[in-house]
Parts: sequence; structure tokens; C-alpha cells
Amino acid sequence: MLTKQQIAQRIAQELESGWYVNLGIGIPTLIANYVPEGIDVTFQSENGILGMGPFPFDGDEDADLINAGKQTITAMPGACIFDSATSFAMIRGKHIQLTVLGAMEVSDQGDIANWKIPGKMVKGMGGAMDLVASADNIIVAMMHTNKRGKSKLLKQCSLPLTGVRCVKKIVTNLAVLDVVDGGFKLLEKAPGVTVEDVQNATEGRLIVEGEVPDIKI
Amino acid sequence: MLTKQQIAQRIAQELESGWYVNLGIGIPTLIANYVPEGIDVTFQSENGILGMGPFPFDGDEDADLINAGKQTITAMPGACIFDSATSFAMIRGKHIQLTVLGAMEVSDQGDIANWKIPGKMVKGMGGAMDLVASADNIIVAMMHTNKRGKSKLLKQCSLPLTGVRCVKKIVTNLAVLDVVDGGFKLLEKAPGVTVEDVQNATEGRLIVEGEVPDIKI
Amino acid sequence: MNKVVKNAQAACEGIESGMTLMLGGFGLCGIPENCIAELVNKNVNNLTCISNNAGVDDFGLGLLLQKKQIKKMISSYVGENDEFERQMLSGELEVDLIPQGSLAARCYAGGAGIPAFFTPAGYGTEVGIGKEVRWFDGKPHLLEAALTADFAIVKAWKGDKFGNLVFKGTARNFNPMMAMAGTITIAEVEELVEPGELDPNFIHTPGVFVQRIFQGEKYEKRIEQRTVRQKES
Amino acid sequence: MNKVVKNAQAACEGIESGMTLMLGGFGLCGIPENCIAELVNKNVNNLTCISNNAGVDDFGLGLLLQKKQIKKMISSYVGENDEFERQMLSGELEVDLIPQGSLAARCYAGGAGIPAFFTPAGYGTEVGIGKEVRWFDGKPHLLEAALTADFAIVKAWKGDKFGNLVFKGTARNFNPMMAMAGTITIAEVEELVEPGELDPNFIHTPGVFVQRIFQGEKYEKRIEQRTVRQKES
Repeated sequence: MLTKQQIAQRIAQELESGWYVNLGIGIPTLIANYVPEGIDVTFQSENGILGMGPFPFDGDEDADLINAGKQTITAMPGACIFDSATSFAMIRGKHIQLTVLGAMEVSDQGDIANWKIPGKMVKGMGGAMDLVASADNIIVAMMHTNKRGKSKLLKQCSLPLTGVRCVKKIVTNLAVLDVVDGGFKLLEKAPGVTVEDVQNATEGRLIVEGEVPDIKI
Repeated sequence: MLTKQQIAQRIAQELESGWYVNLGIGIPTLIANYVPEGIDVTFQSENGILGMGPFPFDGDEDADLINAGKQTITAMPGACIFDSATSFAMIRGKHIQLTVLGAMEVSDQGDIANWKIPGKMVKGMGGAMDLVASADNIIVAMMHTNKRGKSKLLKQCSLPLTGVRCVKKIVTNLAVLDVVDGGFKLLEKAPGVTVEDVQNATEGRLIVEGEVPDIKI
Repeated sequence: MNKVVKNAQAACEGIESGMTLMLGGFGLCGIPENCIAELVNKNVNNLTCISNNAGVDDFGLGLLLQKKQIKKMISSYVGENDEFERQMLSGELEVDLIPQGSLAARCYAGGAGIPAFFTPAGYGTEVGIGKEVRWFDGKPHLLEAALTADFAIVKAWKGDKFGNLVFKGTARNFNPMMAMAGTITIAEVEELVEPGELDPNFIHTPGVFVQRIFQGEKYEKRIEQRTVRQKES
Repeated sequence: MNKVVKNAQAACEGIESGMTLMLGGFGLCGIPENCIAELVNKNVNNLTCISNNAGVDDFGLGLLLQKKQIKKMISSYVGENDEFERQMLSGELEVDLIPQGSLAARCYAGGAGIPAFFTPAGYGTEVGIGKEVRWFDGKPHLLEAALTADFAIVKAWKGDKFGNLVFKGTARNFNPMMAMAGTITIAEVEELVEPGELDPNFIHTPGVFVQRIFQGEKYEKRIEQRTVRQKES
């Protein structure tokens, strides 16, 4: 099984030089720590910065420089600040090559739910609906099952949707899967995890073809 | 009869402190020279400046600072530069209190034509269609008749329209008129001009009520 | 065109119960602290507030929520505010949650005289309920309407007496487009300067969008998530 | 993310006959002089050019018109170009004249992923023919579609290697929104600088919108209407 850090590390392998990347709150944020040597990507935060750098040194934090998770950040040389309308113009206009975000549920058609549990939790969708509706390349980073052990990879989402037929790839603590016609295609499994383990943790349709290699980190 | 300068001077009397004003090419441009003492207005040019100043001193002209008529200009202290989308956001969003522009024809319902003579002259509408469709307060500055002596204040425009039912006031070499329900209401006439003269030069419906005072400049 | 007013009290004159307000800021970053304090003071209520977030329990718009001055919130994310969640789930507070990009674009549209536009965000979700759907380029889009407000209240870093504004860092966020969309727009700034002191080439919000401006005081600029790393020695 | 190319020739690689180009500038102010010269050189034709104006007879896009490289112009005002008027009236040149504000908004929309929006401009005129009309707030509006281009070519004052751009004065005009709307956007700049030299707080066009950048040479920056006043002595 992968740790959250390892999920981030595995997704970091998907990065390509020249990409602008939007990372959601939670596991996705960790990806910035694992950009492979020689890969040149620029991180966008939808509250209005391109070229987000690491956290500031203690004492250097600036209340006027935060990311979408409200964390204090720094700006890299060549960074650029803009307003929210421009930020989502970038996102909606497909100028951002990759979006990584967390989810509560994903369906085997690529629907995603991550903003609301009716009657219980309402945080709001933030920028997630804009991101999933526009990005061509969406990776979900999440645990394979929820705290009660129930699968988060479903035939159909039970929670209110964030977007329909948009998720392309999922990386969980158990596996790497692509959303293809017909269901979740198992590409890789975590070391020490069997195909059966993945199958048992997946309520939606799982497609297994040939040998499934281990995730390499 | 008023000269072009006097038409501009008369329109300048309409200015109120606090207004942002867009002046079209031709006679409207002259209005900036006649702002009454104590009246504080800001001129917008739709190519992207608020706070347009007078022409530069000889030798100070800057190819990167022009107005919508492509003339070299200066910027006043407190001026502000912006792009074309923002410029028309101001115009369309009704943040500009007065628009003054020239016209080839105006109808007695307030329609205006000023951008095209089919088969002969096609300059384009530039920003005029956006201006007339959005501004609440539109004054037309023009000669009462064209070069062939024909009225430019018509029952119906014969040329392709720039906008419908939008002109509020017209100042010509002969008269000041409001566009009201039912036609052109004659408010003032040029010194030395009779009501009959105005009537003869006006093809559209002219409304004359009581004494018509002379234009005072 | 001098738009300077003395303080938050003068700036907020005319704000009445039942009105719709837009308030700039993202989380607690770039929020109009002085005017929010004045709204608490003024005790206006039944407000509809358009703001990306709702502050935290004891700061930002949370202060208005504590006093139940807000009837309805139009926001994209409210996860930082327990009192908000409580009022919403109990039904005391009306809430219209909308995608962040649509919120930004709807404010921009309101200021720019664009009454409605199509966006892909929210199609197939609760957000799309009751909205016109149209397909462009093989993809479904929702028709979204412009947002405007009786008063827009924004916070800038510097501003001049004509209302020209400059923001600092990510405190810019929603402030520029909300400034465009207010019938009356109030700007509070950390530093009020003379016309001509700001470079005309680098103004974020042209003064034409601002009706009142004042220099605020005692900015707390609270940080929600202080994340730092340690210097290696 | 270094986007620097050597010169206009390298920047214009891939531009082919029949393509749609956007070109920044208002009149001759802020036009991409180097790339226009390269397009003449390259002798591509059947171009659809989206540009607010069409240059003058012997400069700007007029150079392409002289060589009949342009099949169709999408502009708002073309009054400064006799050759343009001649080709249009004779039917050699297709012309789509659209209101300046709609042109700006359509380019912005193209870059921002907004496929269509409503605007009041042009209702009741030739511009409205065949377009959907809808009333908002008692006023008729036209539905206008986004514009995009195979290549957008813009001219900035300064730019860094990541493509961040800064414009000077009214040479900004259409450049920022066209930069957003190109599948490939080329920026030519008067001065190319290192990342970090431009203040991140005051970038007009974020580098994400630019794919290729180079420092142009020999800018003529011709003035169309040199209007001056005399110093009183």
C-alpha cells in the first residue's frame, strides 16, 4: 500500500516538461515536493499565482501571498500574479495542462464527487467544478476506500457531483487506474497488493488485462 | 450658424463634474478644449486610456501613447492605461457617463448611422456600436445638413444603422435638439437662424413648443 | 475627481439592511477589514453577501455571521467557518454555492455589461439545475448570469484619490472584478497617495470603477494557514 | 520554461497559407512589426487576419494587403487604408466588420473558454443579422461567439523568457486578449529579460498564454497622426 506521500510521488512521474499544473488541496499539494530531476513544470494556484514556490522560511511569511489552500507560499523568479477572473480564464481556456485533485467518490464513467455530503458537510466546490469541466487531463489522488472501508471507486457516485465524465486517471494507495470506456482499467498495483485486493476495494467495473505490474517509485 | 468649434463649445456646457466622457473623432474631439472652468471631467479614449491630456509638446510625442483617432496625446496625472477588453467593459458596463460622437444621419426615433455608405465608403464602426448600445447619455455633434444640402435629421435613416433608439441630444450648426417621443424637440437655435430655417433643414418630425431661445456660448 | 472619504463610516454611508454586497478577498487574504468592522458596528442585517469565502468564525465575514446580519451568502468555498456550516445546515442561512471561476466571471460580466455567458463549469451537477444548457464544440455549457451589487467593497494595497488601485500579491484575487460590479464601489487601501504617484501603466483597477476611497487603519492581515520551512544552517 | 526563439523567422515557423491569425495593435500602435515583415517574406497567403485595423497602405497589415496575402479581414475599423477599401469594395477581400468592444470581448472569450456571451452592441444593425437576440433587463442583446486563432502574434514592450509580458502605454490595446486566444501565441518584445526581472505583481500578460518569445529589432513605431502643441516661450 502506498502512503499519501507515495501517491504524490507516483503522480509526479506523470509530469512533463513545459506543463502548467494546478494542484488541489491535500495529497495533490505534496506532488510539488517530488518533481523529477530535469522536469520543468510551473505550478498554478487558482487564487492567482503562476510560479508558486515552496513554503517561506520561518519569519518570511507574507499574509498577501497564499495558495488556494490559504497556506503561506513563496513566488519563484518569473512568477506572475493575477486576479481570479484571469486565473479561471487560464483554467477554462485550457492553458493549464494538468489538474490533480482529491475526491470523495469517482464513478467508472469518470464522474467525480468531492464537495458536499448532503445534510452533513458542505464546504463548497471552490474551483473544482471549473477545473474538472475544462481540463483535458485530470488525475484524482485519493485513498481507494473511505474511513469506513467502503470503496470510493463506484459504478455511480452517490454524492452530489463535481463534474461528469472528466476524470482520466486515478492514483490511490492501492493502484493506478485509467478511466476508459467500460470502467476502471487497472494499470499498476501497489507493492504487496494483489489484483484481488484491488478488485475487492473497487465497487465500479474493474478491467484487468494481462499482467499488472507493481507501481515503481 | 455655429462653427464646428462652437458646436463643441455648446456641448461642453452639458458636462458635469465627476463625469467620465468618451469623445468621438471629429467635432467631439474639440470639446476637450472648452471644458467650463470648475468642471472636473475625465476623458476616456477607447483604445485604452482614462485621463487623456492635451497633445504633447513638439518633440515629446510618443508612438506608444495615442487616442482612438490615432493622434499622439499625453496622460494627465492620475491617468490609467488598460487593454481593449477593459476599455469596453467600462463602456458596456455603463461606467462612462457621456458619449459624444459624429453621425451621417440621425432619425427622429434616435437611430444613428455613421459607419458605412454601401458600395462607396466602408470605414467600419470602430467602437461606435458598443458606445451607442451601452451609454445612457449620447449626444451627436454634426452639421445639420450634408455637403449636398440634404438634411441629416431624418424620419428614418437611409444608411446602415450604428444603433437604434439611442441618441438623446443633437447639437448641430443650426440647433440644439432632444430626441423625444414623437420627434426632434427644438430646444435652442443658433443666433441668426430662424425656427423656419431649422424646420427646412430637418426632414424628420420637428417639435416646436413656445419661444425657442438662441444658443448661448 | 476626488473620491476620498474620511473613514469606513463615511464610506459605508447608504448601506442598508436588505442590500446586496460584494466583498473582495480569498479566505482572509485581501479582505476589507475596516469596512467589515463598520458593517458590524452599523448593525445592518438581512444582507446578501457575495464573497468567495465566508471568513473564519472570529474574523472576516465570520463577524457578520456571528451577529446573524447575513441572510444569504453567495460563495464558492466556505469550509473554514464552523458557524457558517451550522447556520447553513440548520437552514438559518440561505446559501448559493457556485463554482469559483463562474463566480469570478459573473462578477466581471456584471461590471462589463455582459448580462450572461456560457461556461462548461457545473454541467451535470446541482449547479446546473434550472439553467439553460447549450452545446458548443461537442461540449455542454451552462448559461450563467451576471452578478452585480448595491455596494462592492474591496481592499487594495495602494490607491490614489481618483480611485485607481494597486493590489499586492494574491490579495488581488476577487477585488478587481468586484470593484467593477458595484453600483457604488468602496475601496479601502493601506496607503492613499496623490494622483500621479501610481504608474499609469501599472494600475490594476482603473479609478472609473471606484466611487469612494479611504485609507484604512490597523490592518491585522491574519494568516489562516501559516506554513513555513526552516532555514538550514 | 524557456520559450525563447531566435528571431521572427523561427517564431513564425508553422504558419501556413489558409490559417487564421490574430495580430495585436491599434492602428500602427503596438503592432508586431518583425513578424509582419516575416509574413511578407514567407509569402503565406489566403490568410484570415483578426486585427482591429488593417494598417496603412505601406505599413502594418497594409504590407500583406499589398501582396494580396489576406483572404479575409476581421476588424472594427479600416478607414486608414485605401488599398483595403479598394479590395473590399471590389470584392477581392472578404471583410467581417465587428464592433470594437465585441471584437475585444470575443478574443478574451476565446482565450478564457467562454464559447459565447450576450452583448448589446450591434442590435438592430447589420451586425445582428443571423444572430440570436435575447432581452435582458428590458434591453435587446446579441449572442456573440468566441474568436480563436491558429496563431496569435502580439507585440510587447518587455517580456521574460517564460513569456510574461509588459506593455507600454496604449500599445497594450488588443495584445493581451489576443495573446490569450491563440493556439500558439508568439510575442515579440522590444526588450527580452531574465525571469525575475519583471515585478510579478505587475505583469500584463501571464507567460502561460505565450508559447514563443523573441526580441525584435529595428522598431519603426510609425506615428499615424502626429499631433503636437507648441511650447509657449
